[in-house]
Amino acid sequence: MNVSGERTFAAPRATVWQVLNDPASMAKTMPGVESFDIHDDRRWTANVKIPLGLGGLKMKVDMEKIEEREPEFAKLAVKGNGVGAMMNMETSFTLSDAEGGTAMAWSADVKIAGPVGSMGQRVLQPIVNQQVQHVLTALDGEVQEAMGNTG
Amino acid sequence: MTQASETTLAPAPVEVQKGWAGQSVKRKEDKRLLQGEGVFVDDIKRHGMGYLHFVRSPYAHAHITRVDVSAAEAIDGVYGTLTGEEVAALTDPFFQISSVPGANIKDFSLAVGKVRYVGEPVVAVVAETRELARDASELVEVDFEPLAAVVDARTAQDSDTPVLHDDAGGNLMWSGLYSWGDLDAAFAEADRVVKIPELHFHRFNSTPLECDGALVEFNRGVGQWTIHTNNQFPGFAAIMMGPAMKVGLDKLRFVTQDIGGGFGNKITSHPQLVVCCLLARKLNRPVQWTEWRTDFHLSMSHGNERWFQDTEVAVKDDGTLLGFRTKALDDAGAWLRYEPLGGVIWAQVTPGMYRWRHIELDFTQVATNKAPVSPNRGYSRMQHLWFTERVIDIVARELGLDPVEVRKKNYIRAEDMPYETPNGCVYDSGDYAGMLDLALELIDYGAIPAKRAEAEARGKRLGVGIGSTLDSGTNNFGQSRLINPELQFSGNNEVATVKLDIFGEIVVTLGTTPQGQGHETTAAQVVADILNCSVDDVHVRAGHDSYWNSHAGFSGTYASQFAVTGLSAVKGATDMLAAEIKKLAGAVFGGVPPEALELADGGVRIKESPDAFLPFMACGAIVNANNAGLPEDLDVTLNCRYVYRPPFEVPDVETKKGNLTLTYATQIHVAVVEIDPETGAYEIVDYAAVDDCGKRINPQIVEGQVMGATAQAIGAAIHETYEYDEDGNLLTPNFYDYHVPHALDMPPLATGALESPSPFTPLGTKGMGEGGGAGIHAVCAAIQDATGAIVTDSHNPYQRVWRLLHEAQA
Amino acid sequence: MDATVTVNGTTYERDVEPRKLLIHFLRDDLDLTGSHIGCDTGNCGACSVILDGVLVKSCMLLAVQANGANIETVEGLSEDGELTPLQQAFNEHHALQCGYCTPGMLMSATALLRENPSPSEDEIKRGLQGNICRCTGYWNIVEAVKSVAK
Amino acid sequence: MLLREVEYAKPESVAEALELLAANDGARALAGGQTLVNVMKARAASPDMLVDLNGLEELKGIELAGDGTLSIGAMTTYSELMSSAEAKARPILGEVAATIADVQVRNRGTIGGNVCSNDPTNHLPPLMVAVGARMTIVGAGGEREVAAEEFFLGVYLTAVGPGELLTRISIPAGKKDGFAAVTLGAEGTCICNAAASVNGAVRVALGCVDAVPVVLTAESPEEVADAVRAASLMPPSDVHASSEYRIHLAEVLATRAAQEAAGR
Repeated sequence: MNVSGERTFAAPRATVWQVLNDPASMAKTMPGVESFDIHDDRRWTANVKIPLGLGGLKMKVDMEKIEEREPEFAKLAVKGNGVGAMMNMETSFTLSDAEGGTAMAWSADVKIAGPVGSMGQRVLQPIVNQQVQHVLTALDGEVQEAMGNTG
Repeated sequence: MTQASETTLAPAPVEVQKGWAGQSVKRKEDKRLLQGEGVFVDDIKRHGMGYLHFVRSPYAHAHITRVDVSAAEAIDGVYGTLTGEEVAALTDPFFQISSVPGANIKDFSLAVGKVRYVGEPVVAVVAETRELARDASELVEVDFEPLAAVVDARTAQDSDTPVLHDDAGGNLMWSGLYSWGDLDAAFAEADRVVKIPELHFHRFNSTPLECDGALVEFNRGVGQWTIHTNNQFPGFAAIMMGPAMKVGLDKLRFVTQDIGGGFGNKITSHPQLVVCCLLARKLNRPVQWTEWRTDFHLSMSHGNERWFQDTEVAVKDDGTLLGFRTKALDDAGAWLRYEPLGGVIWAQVTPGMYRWRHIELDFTQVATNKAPVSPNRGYSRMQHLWFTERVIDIVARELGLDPVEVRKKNYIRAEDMPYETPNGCVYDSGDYAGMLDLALELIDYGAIPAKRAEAEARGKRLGVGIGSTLDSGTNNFGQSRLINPELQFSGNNEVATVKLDIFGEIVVTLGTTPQGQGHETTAAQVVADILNCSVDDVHVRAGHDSYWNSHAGFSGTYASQFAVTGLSAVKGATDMLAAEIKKLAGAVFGGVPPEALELADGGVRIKESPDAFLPFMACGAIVNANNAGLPEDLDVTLNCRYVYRPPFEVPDVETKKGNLTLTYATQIHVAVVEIDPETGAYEIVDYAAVDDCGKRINPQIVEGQVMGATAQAIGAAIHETYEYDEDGNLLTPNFYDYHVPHALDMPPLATGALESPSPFTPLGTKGMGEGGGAGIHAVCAAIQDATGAIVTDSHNPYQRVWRLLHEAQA
Repeated sequence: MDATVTVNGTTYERDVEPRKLLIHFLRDDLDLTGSHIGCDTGNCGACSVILDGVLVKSCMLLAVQANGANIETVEGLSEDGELTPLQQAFNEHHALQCGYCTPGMLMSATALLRENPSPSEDEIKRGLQGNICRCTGYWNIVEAVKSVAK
Repeated sequence: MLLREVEYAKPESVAEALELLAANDGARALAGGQTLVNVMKARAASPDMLVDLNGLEELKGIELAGDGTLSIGAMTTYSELMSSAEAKARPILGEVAATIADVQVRNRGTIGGNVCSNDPTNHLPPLMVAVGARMTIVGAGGEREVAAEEFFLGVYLTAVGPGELLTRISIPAGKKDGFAAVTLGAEGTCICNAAASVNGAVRVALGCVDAVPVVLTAESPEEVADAVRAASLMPPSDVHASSEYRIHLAEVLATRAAQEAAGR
């Protein structure tokens, strides 16, 4: 499943880049995050309980930055391991200066396996989109917060 | 007390009196099934049994790097586990039917080192309760290294495509070129060569309502497994399991009673049965396994998905068909469990129902990261017959002729029967043109133009289509040698025993595993006719039990053969019993020859003086409990076992010619569809089905088979499909998206029948039950008629029909 | 948790885990194996029973939800082996083959006929829409129910 | 088929139900169970506790007010809606309920359960939006009313927050409604569906094309197709329909639903 989009942040590129590369703030953008530990600036793990409306989906998410061109491009490999579902995702984002802040073009190739797949694509795709929206909204928050700190 | 006398050659057959055969006797099986007192495998309970749950692969193709069951086994109430590693140590790979390269794959009952389709069993966990077994399975840790998945047979052999089985050196499993007649002469003589680039028969399966299951007990003292199961071909399962488990086949006692539908899908559960056996022995407790619907869809018995590429048809302008050449590419899924037999079984109906004599088919079977294929209703013949019917309709469209006329011009004629096909099969009897006329009459074919106009007025596109199909029954397993010349299988057989008990009760045991075909009833009808008694006096034991010793290598219920092999075995055993009863009575009455005696009113009497009468009860009592004074040489046990063997030869491996099936039932269906052109949604508004199944022992049961197969075909044509995404995830893993039609989906149905007895079988019967594929052919033809576009896929959901409409308009 | 359930006139009292589905409770705990399981998504209807007079699929109910309820299953239709007219009609019309869907079909048809003693063919099909059969193609089942309609 | 361990409680009142839901954020309300139990069977997502709303009479009943407004209890089953005389005041409700799944599901499945689970292929979410329904939600903070188009937030996600319950759905008077769908088999699961209501202008709600119903308005049924195209939908694609085909179906079905509504 390929998902992509653009998003503009009312913040300078450096701030957006700093948030995107800070494992602590990135971990907080994960839906239903319960705990996380940072191995180094390229790898960290989050334990999440993704709120699926009818119940939580527990998952251990390992993130690893596999490519980087500061401050414009980064690519991450995300491996989610849970009993309800396994996720293998590769996502990348490109930052560029835009009127009023920074424009981020992102894309993600999401592979879902396991029991949740048996619920049917028509439910699965919207659920994935919802989680992506959650991350983007949370990212907005993190960026604003980062703005607040430096302001 | 008595040793069954066994002979394989029946005495002179007794003339079957007109009586029970041919009547729609009400089924004996119904009383228990209607009161919820049937015994299906998940109903069986044993003290201390453990429930088995499989840990299944979430990936379509991946190396297994680590398996850790310690967390699962630590749970209180978990009895134990079984891993691929243990299986590889305890058992040998399953015997492979294929020749090289398929012969080289190593198939164990759990994944060893690598997983090859989503849902493949990796670890088995046994626990005290069903729920706990699943909880514990979630604690089994398995690490995978995902690999790219192979999901399209057409690219399976490309150089950059991953290889499933390194032992086979590639994804090619089996290939064979079949060529009969003189292709060059046919194409030279042709007015025109019709080219069809690609046709696709889609992947689906018959989806019996009951999934697989077993309850296995191990008797440690005698090393004997009792396998309560719903496997429908115990003969085949034993041949696979014995060598793998390195035990004699007699150590594997198969017991079935009621089976919730099979349709071929319950032939290849031997891997799961081996896991149950190993765990029953390891844990020294009964092991119960029930497969749930999603597990079944992910892992079991998919139908053969087959592409027909670069087809060329040699035709005359008047519609006469001379011959065709095509390349068949078959997708076997991840393992060869009954395959590549599909690579030859289609050859039972090579020309379909037509008289063309020059045919070439280049067959290739490849492995992909999908669930393994197993026989499905119409196994491999449905795919080929769909192909021949598509060719007829496409040729008719190209020549601007009426599909009815092209069929009638090329059908094999009644007067040609028995008809030998280009590859040496013999169609025994049938009147195809006569059946088509009856079907057209039932659908009121003449009124179609008016109905088309009336539908147009309502904004609907009407289409009518014909689907003619053969139901080849009673395999000659010698055809397996065309797949692998070294195989030592040929012919076919089935066994029955009939005995008179001490009090004269008539008890029949069969070697078959009925799943709804009413064997207890039809067998009783045959016995009652020969013993001239009532069907109510005949007790046929339910199901199969290898301890009854009434089974042989090919015992089971599959491939449309009961009416021939099963009933012929029953007839043979009953003829023997009748002869023995007369021999006994002759001795008791004092030197009365058999011809002077007759069976009637539940006993045997002298024709000329009927009051000299010996009831069956007396016969049973004499032989079993009161046999002093009988003549020394009186060889009578009243417990007769007969093995029926159909008259077959071993096919010629070089020319690939030979008689591969004994009988050919026929079905011709006509479907009328109405399409909503704006959405592509359509429904079948009228349907006719005409069948010719030879002598019908129980007409109502025969018609029930025709209806059931028709409903399955309609489901496959419109809704049922197994499709995978590029990562090898099944997109229709359960009844959410795999829509099985229900009562409201069924069209009105008109049925008709002819009865052309088979000259090759003792009772004139023909194996039948799998010919329903005609529904797929008819719906495809009707959609082509309604849209005007060429239909190239056997599955036509609304979306595809919408596209066909727009293609036709563009 | 406590589950006191009357099934076909007999009252059973059992302690059950909340997660146990009613169909497993009937089949495993009470050994009433007449009702069957044919799917895992609530589509096939082989598990249909009548709960307090209402036709339901027992695979989508927890056993604890049936506490205090009165359940009718296929085993309770006939009195000591005497088939009901509906069961007799199924036998007459060859409305069953493997028999796996039959218990569910009988309960749905029974509920339909109680509510509407003379249903039309379309009403019969709608009454059976929640019951999947893979052997008969439904034609004989509809005929059997039609023959019992007043 | 075999659920995860879960706690179960059967409150005697709505108040008690709210307490149970508030006390445990892993608790979920169990209405008819015709969706929730199946999701739990797949073990894709499982609540920690089920709060069974069956038996709460406060959540039952269908009342027809003088001005024609219908007030329907969240625990009303589809069967009860189909046979309710009051509900005939807005005929589309019973007509659509009659096409949902089968008899067994309609006997247990509830209106509240349907809208709260908000499976993208359900019939009621688009219908509630088209007819302008309003949802009454009760929680620790008291009672509030939410319009249908603000009620649906995502798959299995609605305005009903943790510790809250949907108690009633009120539907304004009206007759000029329509519903059209292309389904898997006769009256099966929807591949695409659309509801419409005419009250001067045409109000359409599309189902199956997004996680939540997509609302459109047009002057007349003839302009509905343009409105759908203008909405630049990005529906999911699955084995039954590609995105492109679903968009086309949405145009056709929205127009048909609008025409049916206008024709009443």
